Amino acid sequence: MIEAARDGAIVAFVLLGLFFTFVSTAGVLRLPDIYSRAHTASQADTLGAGFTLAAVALAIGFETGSYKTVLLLFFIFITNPTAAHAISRAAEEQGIEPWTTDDDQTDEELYRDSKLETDGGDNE
Amino acid sequence: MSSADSSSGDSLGDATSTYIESQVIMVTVRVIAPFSLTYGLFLMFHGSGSPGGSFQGGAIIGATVLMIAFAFGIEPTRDWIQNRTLVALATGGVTTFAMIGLIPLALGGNFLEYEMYKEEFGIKAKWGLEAIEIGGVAPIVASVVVGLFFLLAAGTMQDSVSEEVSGDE
Amino acid sequence: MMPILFLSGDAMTDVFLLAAAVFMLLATAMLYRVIKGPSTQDRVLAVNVLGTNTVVVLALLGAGLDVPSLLDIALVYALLNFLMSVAISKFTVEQGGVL
Amino acid sequence: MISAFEAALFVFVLTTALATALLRDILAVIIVFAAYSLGMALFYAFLLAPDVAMTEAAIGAGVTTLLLLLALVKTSRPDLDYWLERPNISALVVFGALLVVIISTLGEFPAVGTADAPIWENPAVTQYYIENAYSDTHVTNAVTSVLAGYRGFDTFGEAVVVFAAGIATLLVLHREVFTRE
Amino acid sequence: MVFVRPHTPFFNELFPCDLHTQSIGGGGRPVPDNRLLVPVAESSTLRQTVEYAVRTALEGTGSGYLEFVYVHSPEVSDERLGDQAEANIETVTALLDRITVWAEEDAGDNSKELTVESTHVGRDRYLFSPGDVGTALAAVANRNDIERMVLDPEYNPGVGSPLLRPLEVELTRLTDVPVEEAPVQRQVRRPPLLLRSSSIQAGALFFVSFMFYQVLAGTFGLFDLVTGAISGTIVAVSLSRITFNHDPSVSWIGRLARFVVFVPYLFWEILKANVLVAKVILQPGLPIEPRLTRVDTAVWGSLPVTTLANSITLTPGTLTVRVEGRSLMVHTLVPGAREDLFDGGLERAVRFVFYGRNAMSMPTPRERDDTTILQPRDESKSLESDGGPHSSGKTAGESGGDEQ
Repeated sequence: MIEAARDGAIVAFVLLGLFFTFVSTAGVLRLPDIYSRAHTASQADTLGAGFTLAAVALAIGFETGSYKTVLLLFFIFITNPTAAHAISRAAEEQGIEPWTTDDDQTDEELYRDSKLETDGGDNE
Repeated sequence: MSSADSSSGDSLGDATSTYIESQVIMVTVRVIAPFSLTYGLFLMFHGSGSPGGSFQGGAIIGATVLMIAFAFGIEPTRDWIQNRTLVALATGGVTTFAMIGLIPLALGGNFLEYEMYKEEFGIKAKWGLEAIEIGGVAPIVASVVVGLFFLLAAGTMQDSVSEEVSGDE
Repeated sequence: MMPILFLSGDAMTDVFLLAAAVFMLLATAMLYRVIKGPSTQDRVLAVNVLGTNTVVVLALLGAGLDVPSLLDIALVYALLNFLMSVAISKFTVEQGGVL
Repeated sequence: MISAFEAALFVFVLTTALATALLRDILAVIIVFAAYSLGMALFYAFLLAPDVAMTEAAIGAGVTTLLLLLALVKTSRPDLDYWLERPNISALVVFGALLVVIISTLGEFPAVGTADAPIWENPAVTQYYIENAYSDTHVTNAVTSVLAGYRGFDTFGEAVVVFAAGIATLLVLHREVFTRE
Repeated sequence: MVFVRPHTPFFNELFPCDLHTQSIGGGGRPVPDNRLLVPVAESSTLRQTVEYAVRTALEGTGSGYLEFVYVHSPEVSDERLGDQAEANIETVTALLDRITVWAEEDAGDNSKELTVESTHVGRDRYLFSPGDVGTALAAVANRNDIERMVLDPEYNPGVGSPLLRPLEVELTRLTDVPVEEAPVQRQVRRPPLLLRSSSIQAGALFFVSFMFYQVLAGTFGLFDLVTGAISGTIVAVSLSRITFNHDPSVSWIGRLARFVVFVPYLFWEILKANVLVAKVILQPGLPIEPRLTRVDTAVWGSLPVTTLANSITLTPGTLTVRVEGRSLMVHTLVPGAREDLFDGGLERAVRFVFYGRNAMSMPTPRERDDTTILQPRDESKSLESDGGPHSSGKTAGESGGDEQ
C-alpha cells in the first residue's frame, strides 16, 4: 500500500518535473528576446529540477543518499538565478534592447542593432 | 556624472570596470566557494572509496579558485595565490609522488611497491595509495589549472602584467 | 548493462529512464537555441538550462540504474554550472562586448 | 537494441559535435562544446563509468570553457560573414570514406556489457583486478587501485606529463607576456 | 529610520554630509595652498597615514587644510533598522575626534597653520561599490576645493572586497584631484584577499565545511572525521575572509531560523508564479507584455539585496537584470508578475528574514513610490533627464567598459 502510494508520488513528481522543464524549453524556444527567455530558463527549469529531484529522493530512499538531492536542489536554487542574472546583465551591458509589445523588431534585429552600436564604437 | 564618464574614462575604463562586480555574483560565489572547495577536498580524500578521486578533486579545487577570480577580480586573486605557491604545489606534488615511489626502491623493492611500507614501517598499502592521490596528483592538477588560468588571463588586463612578473621572482 | 528498449521489467526503472529520455529530447530541442543564438547570451542561457537538465538526468539515471553515486557527479554540475555564465558576463562587461 | 534514453542522448551528442565542427563563430563553438561535454558526461554515467563522468564534469563544467574563453579573449574572432564553415570538398570525400570504413566495422563490436565480449574470453588481467584489487590494496574503488596501484608507474608518468605540460605552457606564455610588454 | 527617499536629482545634493568642523587655529586665513582630503576608516596604518597627511599639508608655504572623511559602509547601514545607529555615530565621531587629536599632535608647533575638518558621509544612503564611494568622496572634494587626496593603503570602508585600486581609479576618473597613497610602513603586506580572518569567522566556516563533509561522506567514521577536520581547516583558513565580511553574530541564528520560515513561502510563491507563467507560455498567442522596471528596495547590505534579487529572479515573471546598491532593475514578463513585484511581498519577506518581524510593516514599494517602469523607451528618456544617478541604467564604470 505504502509502496504503491510512494510509486504514485514518484510518477506524479516526475511528470510535474517534466511538465515544468517542458515549459522552460518551450519558453526558451518561443519567447522573443533574451530577457524573457532568461525568465523561463531560470525559473520553470529550477522548479522542474526541484520536482524531479524530489521524485529521485523518494525513489532511492534515505540511506542511499537521498539527502544529496536536497543539496543538489539547494545549490541549483542558489546558482541558477545568479546565472540568469549574470547573463541578462551581460546582455544589457552589450546594449541589447528588451523587446516590448510595441516593438515590431525580431530578436535578431535587436541583436544586430546592438552589434552595430558596438562595432561603431570600435571603429572610432 | 555622465560628462565625467565620457571625458576621462578611456584609458582607465578597462581597469575600472574590472572591479565593478555585480554583488549578486559576488555573494553567490561567497556562498558557493566553501562548498565547492570542501567537495573538491572530499573527492581528493575519498578517491579510494567513491567515484572521482584526486584528479577530479584537484580540478574542482582549481575551479573554485577560478570562481573566486571571476567574482573578486583576477588581479586580487593573483595577489592572493602567488605564482610561487602554484609552482611549489606542482613541484611538491611530483616530488611527493616520486618519493613515495622511490622509497620502496631504496628498500630493495620495486617502484611504488606499497608492500614494502608494510614490511618496513607497518604502514598499510592503502595509505601509500592514498598518499599518492592526496599528496601527488591533486596538487599537480589544481595548481596547473590555476596557473594556466592566471597566465592566460594575464594579457587580458593591461596593467596586470608588470606586477605579475615582478611577483614571480 | 541490459539493453533497455522500453520496458526492463521493473516499472520504476522504466519511469526514470523514460523520463531521462524525455529530458534528453527536450535538451536536444534546446540545442536550437544553443546553435542558432542569435546572441551569445542566448547560447549561454540555453547551455545553462542544459546544465540544470544534466543534473536532473544524472539524478534520474542514478535512481533508474540504481547507482546512487551518480548523484556525486550531479553535485559537481550543480556547483560549477554557473561558472560559464559568470565568465561570459564578466568578459562582456569588462571588455565592452568583445565576446 | 538501444534504449530510448541512449537514442536521445546520441542525437544530442551528435548534434553538438557537428555544430562544434561546423559553426563559424568561435565563441559559439566554445559554448556548444560545453553542451557537448554535458552530453558526454551523461554517456559515461549511463555506461556506468562514474569516474570518467566525474572527470568530464569537473573539467568540462569548470575549466575547459573558461580556459578556451580566455584564449579567445587573447586572440581574435574571425569575421562572421557566414554562419557555418564552408566545407572543403576533398576533405569531405576523405571524411566520407573514413566514415564508411568505421561504420562498416561497427557491426563487429560486441554490445556494451555482454558476456561474450572478447575481453572476457581472455580474462586473465581483468579478472585478476576484479578478484584481487581489494585484497591487494584494501581500496574499494577498483579504478583507483588500478590507477595508483597496479599501474602506478603509468600514473606517475601521466602526472609528470601534466606537470611538464603545465610548466612548459607557463614558461612559454610567460615569455610571450614578457616580451610583449 | 530612512525608508522613503524620492530621487534627488542633482549631483551635489546627493551627498550632503553631516559636517562637524574642528578648527585648530587658522582663523581668517587666506586660501591655503595645501588642501588635502583623507578618507579614513579603522585600519592598522591609519595613524601613519594621518601623520603623512599632516606633513604633506604643512609642506611648502601657506597654511594647510585637512579634511578627514569617514564613509559609512553598507553593512553598517544594515543597522539603521535597529538601535545601533546612534551607537555607530558615536563610534564614528570618536574615531574622527581621535584623528583630529592625532593631527593636532603631529602638527605640533605648526598647528596654527593647519585647519582640520572631519566629516562623515553615506549614513543615510547605501554606498556599495567603489564607484559609489568614489562619487561621495569626489562630491566632498569638489565642495571644499580639495587639491589632493591621500589614501590609506589599508583603507577599506567595508564595501566588499578589493577596494583600494578601483577606488583610486574611480577617483581619478571622477575628479581632477590627484590621488596618492600614503607611504606607510606595514608590518606584513597583505594582499586584498588575504586579510586576517577572525577566529569566529574561521570557526563558523570550519563548522559549515565540516558538516557538509560529513553529510557527503554519510558515515561518521574515524577517517571521515579526521579528513573532514583537515578539509574544514583548509577551507576555514583560505576562505573565511571571502565568505564573511563581518563576524557572524548571535543575530545570525535568528536570521537562519527566519530563513527556514522564508523558504516554504518562497517555494509557494515560485509555484504560484510558475503556473501563471506556464499558462502564458503555452498559449499559442504568447500574450506577454515585457517591461523593464526599476524598484528601489528597502533592504540594505549585500547579502539581503542578493537574497532579494535571487528570490525575484526565481519567481517567474520577474528577472533581476541589474543591481546597483539597493536599486534593482527588474525585467517583468507579464503584468500580473509586475503587480506582485510592486506589492513587495518578497521584499517584505526578505526584510523579515534579515531584520525581524518589526521590519515587515514598512510600506510597499508602490506606496513608497520607489517603482518605475522604464519602458516604452520614450518614457525612459524623460526619466533619464530628471532621474537620479542610476536612471540611465549604467553606472559610470560599466559604461566606461562599453566605450572600448
